[in-house]
Amino acid sequence: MSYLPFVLAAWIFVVGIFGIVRSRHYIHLVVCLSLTQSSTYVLLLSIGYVKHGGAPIFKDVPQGTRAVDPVVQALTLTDIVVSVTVAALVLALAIQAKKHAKTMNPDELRPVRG
Amino acid sequence: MSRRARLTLFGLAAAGLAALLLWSITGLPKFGDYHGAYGKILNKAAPKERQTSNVVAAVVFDYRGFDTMGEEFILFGAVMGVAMLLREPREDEAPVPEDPVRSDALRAFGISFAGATLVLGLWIVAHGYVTPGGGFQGGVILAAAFLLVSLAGSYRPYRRLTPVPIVDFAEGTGAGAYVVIGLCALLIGDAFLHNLLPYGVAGKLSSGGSIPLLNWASALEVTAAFVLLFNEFLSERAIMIDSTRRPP
Amino acid sequence: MDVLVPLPVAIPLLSAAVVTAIGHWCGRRFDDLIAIGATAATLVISLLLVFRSNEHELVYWFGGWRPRDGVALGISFTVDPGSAAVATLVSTLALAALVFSWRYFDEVGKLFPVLMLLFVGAMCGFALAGDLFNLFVWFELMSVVAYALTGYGVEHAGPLEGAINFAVTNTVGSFCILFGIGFLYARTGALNLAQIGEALAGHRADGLVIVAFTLLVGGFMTKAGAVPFHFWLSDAYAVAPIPVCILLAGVMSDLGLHAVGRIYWTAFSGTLSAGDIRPVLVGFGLVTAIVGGFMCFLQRDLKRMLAFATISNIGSVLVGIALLTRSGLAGSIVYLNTNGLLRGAAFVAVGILVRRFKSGDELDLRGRGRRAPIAGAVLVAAALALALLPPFGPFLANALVVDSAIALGYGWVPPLLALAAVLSAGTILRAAGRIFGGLGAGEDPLLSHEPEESQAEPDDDRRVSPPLMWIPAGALAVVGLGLAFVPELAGHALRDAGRVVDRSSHAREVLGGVAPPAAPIPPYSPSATAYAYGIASAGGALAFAAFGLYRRRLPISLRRAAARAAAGPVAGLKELHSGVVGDYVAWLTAGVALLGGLVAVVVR
Amino acid sequence: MAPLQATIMTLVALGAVAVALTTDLVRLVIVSSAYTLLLVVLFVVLQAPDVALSMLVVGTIGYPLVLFVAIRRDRADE
Repeated sequence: MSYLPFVLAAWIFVVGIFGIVRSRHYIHLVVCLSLTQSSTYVLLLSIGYVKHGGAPIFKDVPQGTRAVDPVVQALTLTDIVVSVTVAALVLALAIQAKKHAKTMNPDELRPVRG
Repeated sequence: MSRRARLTLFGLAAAGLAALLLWSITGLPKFGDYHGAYGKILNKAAPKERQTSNVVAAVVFDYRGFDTMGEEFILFGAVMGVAMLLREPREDEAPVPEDPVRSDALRAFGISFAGATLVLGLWIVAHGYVTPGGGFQGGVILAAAFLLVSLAGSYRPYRRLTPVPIVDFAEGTGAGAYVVIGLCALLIGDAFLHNLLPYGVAGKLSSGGSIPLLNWASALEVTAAFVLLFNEFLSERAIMIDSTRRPP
Repeated sequence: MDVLVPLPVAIPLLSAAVVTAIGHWCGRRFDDLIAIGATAATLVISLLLVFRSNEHELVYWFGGWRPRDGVALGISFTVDPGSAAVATLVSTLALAALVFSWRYFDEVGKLFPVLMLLFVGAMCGFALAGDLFNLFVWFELMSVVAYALTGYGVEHAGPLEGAINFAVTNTVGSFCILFGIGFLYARTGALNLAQIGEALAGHRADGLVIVAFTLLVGGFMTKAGAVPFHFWLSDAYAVAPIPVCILLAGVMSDLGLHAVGRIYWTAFSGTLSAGDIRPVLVGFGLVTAIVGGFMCFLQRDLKRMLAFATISNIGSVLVGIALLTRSGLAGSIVYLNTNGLLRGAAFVAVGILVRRFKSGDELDLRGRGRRAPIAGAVLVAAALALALLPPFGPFLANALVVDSAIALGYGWVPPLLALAAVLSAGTILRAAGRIFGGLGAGEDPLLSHEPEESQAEPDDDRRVSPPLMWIPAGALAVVGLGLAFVPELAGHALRDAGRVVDRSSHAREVLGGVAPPAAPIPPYSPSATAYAYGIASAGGALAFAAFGLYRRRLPISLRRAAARAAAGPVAGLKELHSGVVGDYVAWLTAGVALLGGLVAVVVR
Repeated sequence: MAPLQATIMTLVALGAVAVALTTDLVRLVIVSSAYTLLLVVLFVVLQAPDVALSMLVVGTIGYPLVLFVAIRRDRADE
């Protein structure tokens, strides 16, 4: 039970990659990519969690109160930005694929070969 | 490779990967038992040293402020990349179509709602280093305020509100300001991104030294970045509306 | 702290911001000039850093947050001649690419120079980073920019597919890196590489350490393009515009391996013994080198050919790193720098052909290259050096690796490295012979045809001043060949590698500020065996080029037998490079599982 | 571990499967938005309000817009 969040992160990771591998549509693929990325948020935040700890914000609580790790939260913030940017870029490419190659199916858009 | 072969390969690989991940998880500290030094030291030191009640903001903009500079530029680069990828070839550059709004009431509602969103965004940016929030979160909300104008009104006033050169200017200024603040410290003989201003008292908006500067720089960058991003994607939508109206 | 250290990142990024902010109101050439000026400044500063870090490392703490009691609070750059040299390589190639692309990308205005500047800043940051998460940030910045630049030709299916495959596989690779970072942070409470190394040292590697190592190496090998993580690379490099290819193939791939070397030595060498994991990594490197060389032979599209040559080279660099010795690492440093310049030169030469003749196809161009002799000279010179011809850089690097491999009892490695060089360099020579000499047959059904719709260079009908094309090609080739004549190059590389592999004194220097005494430059001259391998592989490459050109003149019975034997593997390999992103991600997963399984078996 | 934490984590695990298996695009946007909201709750439970806010703005403003434009482009010809 005390490993549940980490197992959850691994689960999302594998499920997300499964979604990418079997995807037949770039939009679905992008969503699965973001899904896979969410596993890293869960992993990082769970690692830094401290039992009975508060958020690392000491506005209305005295300094020195038990708090969770702030560093993993900062890392996760960066991670989220990365996720949005990659999603926007791949979607832009997918929109162009639809416009110029008339498909958003990875199996059909395959001019590049061996 | 056939689909079946691909899924078989993936099935075997995923079993291996899952086994590896589970194996490593047994070596993690139990959930809630984390005792790493880094975060603990910062939780203790940041409110005192940096006069910042939100330690995450202190990590984001000061202790690991250099990461955030990279992050700003990731967003910046992605938006420039999207602008390049979604560019229209010159010859079919169509005039921006009118996408008339259905009612004046809706428009008025949208505009006032945009105002409220704007205020919310500014508030979240401003208090980012005191309470949860900050340049990124507030910036996205500010961009949403501009977006609301477009959804409630039409694409054209949105375009008028956000002429690309001005937004580019904001985008470049926001991202550039982050580097310039870093370089200023270098000029006065400190390390890159070293604090420049007096720390003030934690919990006040004037606290945190350079953190508010970097916070506002990134808010400007993020707002402009998302406005540009929405702009690029919405012009895709506008082109579609245009092409459905005038069949080729 | 040295004020120059943050500048290779700050200058390009700030210039990108300035061009974006005011480029609209300035003259048409403002953005290009700023980009070239900023890149030149970055080049000068990186080069200064190579010299300044000669005696001892430059450790820079951003924000002035120096470590307290061995705990790093901030982010560090650790500059040694090896990492500064990579930053120099980045800016040199970028400068050549920007000069070559003068007026090439007018269609997108300032966007192209802005993206190139971001690319330069990100790669310099990546080369110098001493913090695991900061490494990830620069990794992502260069990736994001590279995806966009690869997809430049948005009106063709090829670039779109190449860019999407690139983006998806590399993003999955970056998740592996993040998982690795998370696991290490959970164990050590640190993100600084030196501090992680201190925390792990002396403990027996358990599942967590092994898996963290696997995920990090797997992620960085995805960027590098090591087999079986390489599938995206040939799709992307074959379709990216030439100036972008110069940076992608010249240095971005190698950066992934640069990170593998740094991470092993700084963070893991105290817990994972070199003897245990050496065979696994060497195996990955050799398979990459051979598969890349073989696939290279099957191409007729020049960009795709050079993409596979890059994969083959990457395999050789990986072998050097994978030996996990000072000498092997030194070899990989020399190899990475000289090969990067030479591959960059080769790409510029191909770019000249593409711009002049509107074709990048070996068979189409047969004999037509006579009108572009400089491109021919550059391509031949680069290929001969890549074929390990003494005394040039790749030979010197290979000599360091060969000597180290033989000393370790890995005597079977050098022949395979030479074979890889023969395959990839021989193929480039074959193409050069056909294009510039009109040699060989005009048809070869074995070679993969590149479909029309994947040609995505900008169409520019304006006349380009020729010097702007051949100066970058010539300069890269001259510097790439000339590096070998820097006095005591191998000795410097050995000394630098010696500092990297000495984990504990490196950690003391980073975390405690205690610089070790400057080491003398060890003497080095290549052994006779290394010369033998160098000459044999250069000769072999020429022979292989002749084989590629005049295969048809061999006796028919021999050809039939060879065709029967090769048909299966050729078809199989071509089939595997399917261009479908789902396949690639499945292979990536399999690669991580395989790597992790093998490391687990050898360590436990 | 608190039952609340276990519950929300189980929901996230199920939500991940739902996202990966949904192929209809419009439904996909809805399912993935719901998944994002579950993540927001999880982050609040894990005492990460900054991250939760970030996820919230990205999940309610950033993603849906670009996804909808992409979907409309995909269906433009049909």
